[in-house]
Amino acid sequence: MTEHENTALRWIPLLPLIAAALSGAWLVFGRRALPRVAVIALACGAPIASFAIAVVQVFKLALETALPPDAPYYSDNLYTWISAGDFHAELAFLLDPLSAVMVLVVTGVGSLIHIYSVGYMDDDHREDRGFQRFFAYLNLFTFSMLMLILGDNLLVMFVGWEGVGVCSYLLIGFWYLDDANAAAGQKAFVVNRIGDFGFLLGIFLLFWSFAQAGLPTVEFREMSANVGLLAERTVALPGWLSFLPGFPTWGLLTLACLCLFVGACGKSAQIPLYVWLPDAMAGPTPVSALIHAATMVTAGVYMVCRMSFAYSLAPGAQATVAWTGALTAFFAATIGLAQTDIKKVLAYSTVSQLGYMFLAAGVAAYSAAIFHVMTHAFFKALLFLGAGSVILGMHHQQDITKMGGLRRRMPVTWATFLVGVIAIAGVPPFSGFFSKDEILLAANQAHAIPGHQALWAIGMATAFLTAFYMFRLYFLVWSGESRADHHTQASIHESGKWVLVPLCVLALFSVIGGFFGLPDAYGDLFGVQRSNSLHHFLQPVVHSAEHEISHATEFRLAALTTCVGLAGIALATVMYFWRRDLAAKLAAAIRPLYALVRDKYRIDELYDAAIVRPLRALSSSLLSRGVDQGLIDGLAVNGTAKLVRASADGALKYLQSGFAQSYLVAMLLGGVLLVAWLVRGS
Amino acid sequence: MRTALFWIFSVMAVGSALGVVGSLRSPINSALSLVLSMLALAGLYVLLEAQFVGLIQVMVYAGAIVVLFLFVIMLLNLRGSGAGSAESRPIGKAAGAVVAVGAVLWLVRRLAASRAPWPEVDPTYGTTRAIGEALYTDYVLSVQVAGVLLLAGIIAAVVLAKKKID
Amino acid sequence: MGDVLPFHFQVVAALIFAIGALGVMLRRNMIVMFMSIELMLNAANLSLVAFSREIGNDQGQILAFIVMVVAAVEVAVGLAIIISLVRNRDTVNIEDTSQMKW
Amino acid sequence: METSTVFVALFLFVLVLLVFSPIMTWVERKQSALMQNRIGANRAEVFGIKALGLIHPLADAIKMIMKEDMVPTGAHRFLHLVSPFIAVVPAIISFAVIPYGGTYQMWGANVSLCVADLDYGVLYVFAIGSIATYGSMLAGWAGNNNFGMLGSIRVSAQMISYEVALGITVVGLFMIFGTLRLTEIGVMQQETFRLFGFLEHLDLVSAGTAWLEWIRIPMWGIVLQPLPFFMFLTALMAENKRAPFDTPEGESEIVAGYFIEYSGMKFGLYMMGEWIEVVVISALLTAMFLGGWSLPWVSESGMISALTPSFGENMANLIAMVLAVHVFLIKVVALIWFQMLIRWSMPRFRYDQVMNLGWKILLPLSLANIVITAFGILIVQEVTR
Repeated sequence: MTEHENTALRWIPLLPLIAAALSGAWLVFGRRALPRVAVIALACGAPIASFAIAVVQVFKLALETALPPDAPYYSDNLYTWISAGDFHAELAFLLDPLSAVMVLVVTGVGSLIHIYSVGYMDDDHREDRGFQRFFAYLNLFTFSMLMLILGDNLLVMFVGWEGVGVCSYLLIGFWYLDDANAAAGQKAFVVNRIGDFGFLLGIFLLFWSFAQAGLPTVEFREMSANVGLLAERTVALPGWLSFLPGFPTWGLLTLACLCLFVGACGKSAQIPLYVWLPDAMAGPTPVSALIHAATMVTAGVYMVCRMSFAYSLAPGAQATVAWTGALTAFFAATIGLAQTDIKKVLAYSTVSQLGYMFLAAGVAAYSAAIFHVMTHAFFKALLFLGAGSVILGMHHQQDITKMGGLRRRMPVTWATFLVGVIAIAGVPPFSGFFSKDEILLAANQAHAIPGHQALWAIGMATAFLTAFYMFRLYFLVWSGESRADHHTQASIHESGKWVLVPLCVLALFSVIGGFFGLPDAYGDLFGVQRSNSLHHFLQPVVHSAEHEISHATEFRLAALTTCVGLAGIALATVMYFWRRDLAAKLAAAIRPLYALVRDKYRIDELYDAAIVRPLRALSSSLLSRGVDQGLIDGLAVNGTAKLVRASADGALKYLQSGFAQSYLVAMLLGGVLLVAWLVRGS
Repeated sequence: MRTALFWIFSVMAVGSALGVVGSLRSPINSALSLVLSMLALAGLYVLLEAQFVGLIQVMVYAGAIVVLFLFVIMLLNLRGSGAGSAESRPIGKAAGAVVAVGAVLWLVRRLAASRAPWPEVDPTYGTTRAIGEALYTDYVLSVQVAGVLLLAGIIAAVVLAKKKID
Repeated sequence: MGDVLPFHFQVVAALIFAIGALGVMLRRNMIVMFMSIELMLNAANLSLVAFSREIGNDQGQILAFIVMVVAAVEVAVGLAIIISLVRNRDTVNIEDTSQMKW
Repeated sequence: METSTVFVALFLFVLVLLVFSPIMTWVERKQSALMQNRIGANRAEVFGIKALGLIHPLADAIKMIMKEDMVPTGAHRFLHLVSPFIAVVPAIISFAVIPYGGTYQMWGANVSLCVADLDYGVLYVFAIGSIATYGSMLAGWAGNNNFGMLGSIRVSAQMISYEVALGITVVGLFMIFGTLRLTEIGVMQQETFRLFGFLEHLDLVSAGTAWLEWIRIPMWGIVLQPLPFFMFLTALMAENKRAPFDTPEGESEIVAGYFIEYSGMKFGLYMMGEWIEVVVISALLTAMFLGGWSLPWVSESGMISALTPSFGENMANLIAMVLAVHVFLIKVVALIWFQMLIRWSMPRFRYDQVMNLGWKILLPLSLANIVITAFGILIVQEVTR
């Protein structure tokens, strides 16, 4: 046990917390803002230091021979958080291969985005101490995210889970003076809460069932080792659910996993809870990059992988995850086709890519999912940061129809953005190609999932759409003539070093990131040692499904994927580079459909009409006026008062005469009766 | 001798108790009747071989408490209790009083059903030494609490009786 | 003690207690009521001391002693209250103080 | 208590009362005259015999008895009548517990020079003294006079206040002697202790060294508790309401205070009560602090056994008894003189000064004395163990 102890782990989340607490406390109690240098040092220093610690610890984890190779992990137990009977929840951190990858991504990409933010928030003077507040929130987010990842049980994870939700809310509504921003923050928070409710139910269900089996625990490693106890357990469904497949009984784990997946849907913006993510673009662009592209939204994927031991025993839940992911990927990609806001396009792209990840997790290709989380973190962060750089250069103009021809004005941003676009389009050998290819391969081979060929086909279609709309975005922004007004045109400029350095680093990783998970087929082809190292690294934890498949088939599928991607690029080139009028003509030709897509299928309106308005009506009529005012205020509160008053008016006030002697007589009589009762037998 | 003393003291105690309640002319008379009653009771205590309690009875009640009553009566210069003013709801009061007193007497009858004779007690019974030792060993907590109570009473009296708290 | 029995002491105590109770209930002068309360306390004390002698144990005397302390404190505080009441209301009639019900 | 004892005691009792209190008026006059450089009472004569003015008490008594007894309009007749007696009687019966001497065996009789040797002797004096308050209080009220009323209020407040200090000042003494019985206190005060005995207990001087035995101090209360002696005296004088504590009379402010409406022998009773109380105070202080009836360094039992061979047991006891009574009376007279000295030296305190002295000086000091005494007893017990 001792070789697993590692007290360095606690500092990974603690350092950002300390930084956040310091600047936050200064914000609350200090008379003026901290000096700019101090804010930068504190805010960037903490995640960089965490990253350094994480790198050292992950290398130790990977190379330490004292650890058992089949289950390497480090743990750091701070203290016992809850102790009730047999149940103990420790505030403990766990560094195993799964969390190691996530920690590196979060701290690494996070550090870069912190650095980028210094440049991005530089010209923000909307609020006196906004700079410091922003970084306090950002550090708090980093802390919460690290808690989520490193937590060694569901409860600690849940703390992080809620923490990132709060930080997301705070940062989306960072410019809260604008009502739309605040509303977007609230929307994100409320939709997340719906998911969190499911997540919480899942935790309860798991804990309850483990306690039933005689093992009250929420710790991942214990649950993983003993999940077999629950494999055969079922729950009976109530009669009105008879339309569900598998009625009348479901596997307990299926139910639990579905509950957990509801949480993942909320956090990772899957159908039907994806609606908050596009709105979340109201926050500052670094926030979109860090929270709503690279890290927080992948928490759902991480959680599903973390609970893979349960999902693997719940085929129904797996199929649900896979289908939800695939449908979300396709659905979001179609919306992305018609968006004109640069960040909205990227947002739908994010939703789509998250769908890919869930598709991977659903078909038990957990390492592929994590792989895609990683590469996606690189190129999507890159794209968002590039978009941020453009937005800075365009003076907060986000409409791509007002852009164009920026290539020469912002060369570095252009180059890195292009890398990102190619990577997400799945062109080999950029990182996105490898991860997407692995997911599609896994979907193709997932014979356990009903309709796995359909899943694969949807994935392929999405790959085509992705390539198309990303290059649409690219051409609209960077090529052709500038469509901006003259005033803006005159002052378009390249961003400063704070912005460009992170872009370059991320671009580099977007190119080479794929080689961490180079499939064995390519490894054998090029004679690379230790190919697919990420998969092998993760395998002890996530137990991905292994496919027996020939290298030839693998190459064939890869070629097909590449072709689909290239086709998308070609179509985009035709429509938005060579024959610019084609796009408009097409849009005019299918106007109703185009309008529907442009309006995001009016899903928000649907939700508004189907859920929000009925709920509001119910609240204002029944709950507010009926229950709160009528029942609670009227009956319980005022009713009690009225009852007291009425009884006092009717009878009691005559007792309360104010004549002490009447009281005394009553007192004496009472005493006499009492004594008489006491001596009654004697 | 003791029987005679018992009757003398009893009649005196009860009679002057009646005087306390019944002297309508002036509260001073009530107070003086109270003194007599207290002294008679002290005599009864001594008859019960509780000399110390008897002495304390004289010191505390006759010497301090009733003096305090008299002091207040004189300070407030109260003469007569206004016996002429109409009694409010006399029937209810009287009924309650009669019932209560009757109940008390009935209870006594119940309680005093056993007519036990006096037991022999050792010569130290009721002496200052015996009471003192009991008070400062077994009942020291009660003594402490009583002391705290007295302190609280002093403070309360000072605060209440002060004309203006400044 | 000849033909005087514990019972007789209890009867005396009960009589004094009853007289005190009557005083509290019937008299309207607060000071007299207060004195009646003292009578009741004393009756209780007599009862305690008599019982104490009847069982040959001086605990009853201790209790009586404590009752005296309580009575002393009660008188000090109660008379202070009456003094401030007279200062404010200029009355010692209990029925003039029915404002307390509010 | 044997009958012979009662007679002896009553004889002494009457002697003290009837002789002392008339003489007190003369003493007071003469001493004040002396202190104020006057001659004092010297006019009354019987058949030409003036006897230094000693006839004056007789003249005073006759005058008072002959005077008209007035009861003012609106007075409470009964209380007006009773009050002077309530004031005097407690003072007189206080003597019951004061021992004028020890117990002597003479001619087969056991003569105790204490009328009532009570277990709670001193408490009895306090209890009786607290009754005396009524005499003064009711007097002022019964006379239906506003000055009298003011005097009553003052007297009740003052007496209650000083009763508290009175009881607590002597607690230290009771702690040392371990009894409230005045005869026991008297016997204990005949003992002596070695002033430097502690040197032996601390091993500074070898045990049995002769000179340690020579230097002995009688265990009188005043030696053991010097400060409480004066505090007790102060409290007693305040209880007695004589100058400088005579604010309840306060001629210059409230005319004559509580006894303003009294004349004749009723007025005389108040005067008598005061004087008797002066004697009571002196006797009580003597019994508690000044060694009672014993001579210092002289053990009564030792003296009796020394005299028995020459005079026989009965005579030896008789001699010891007579000596004891005389010793006691001499001490009492000395204390009376001391009180007179104070009475005629000091101006009257203001009312607030009286209260301050009682509550803010005497009470805290006496409480502190209890603590100090307790520690002293513990130390002595520890050292002599």
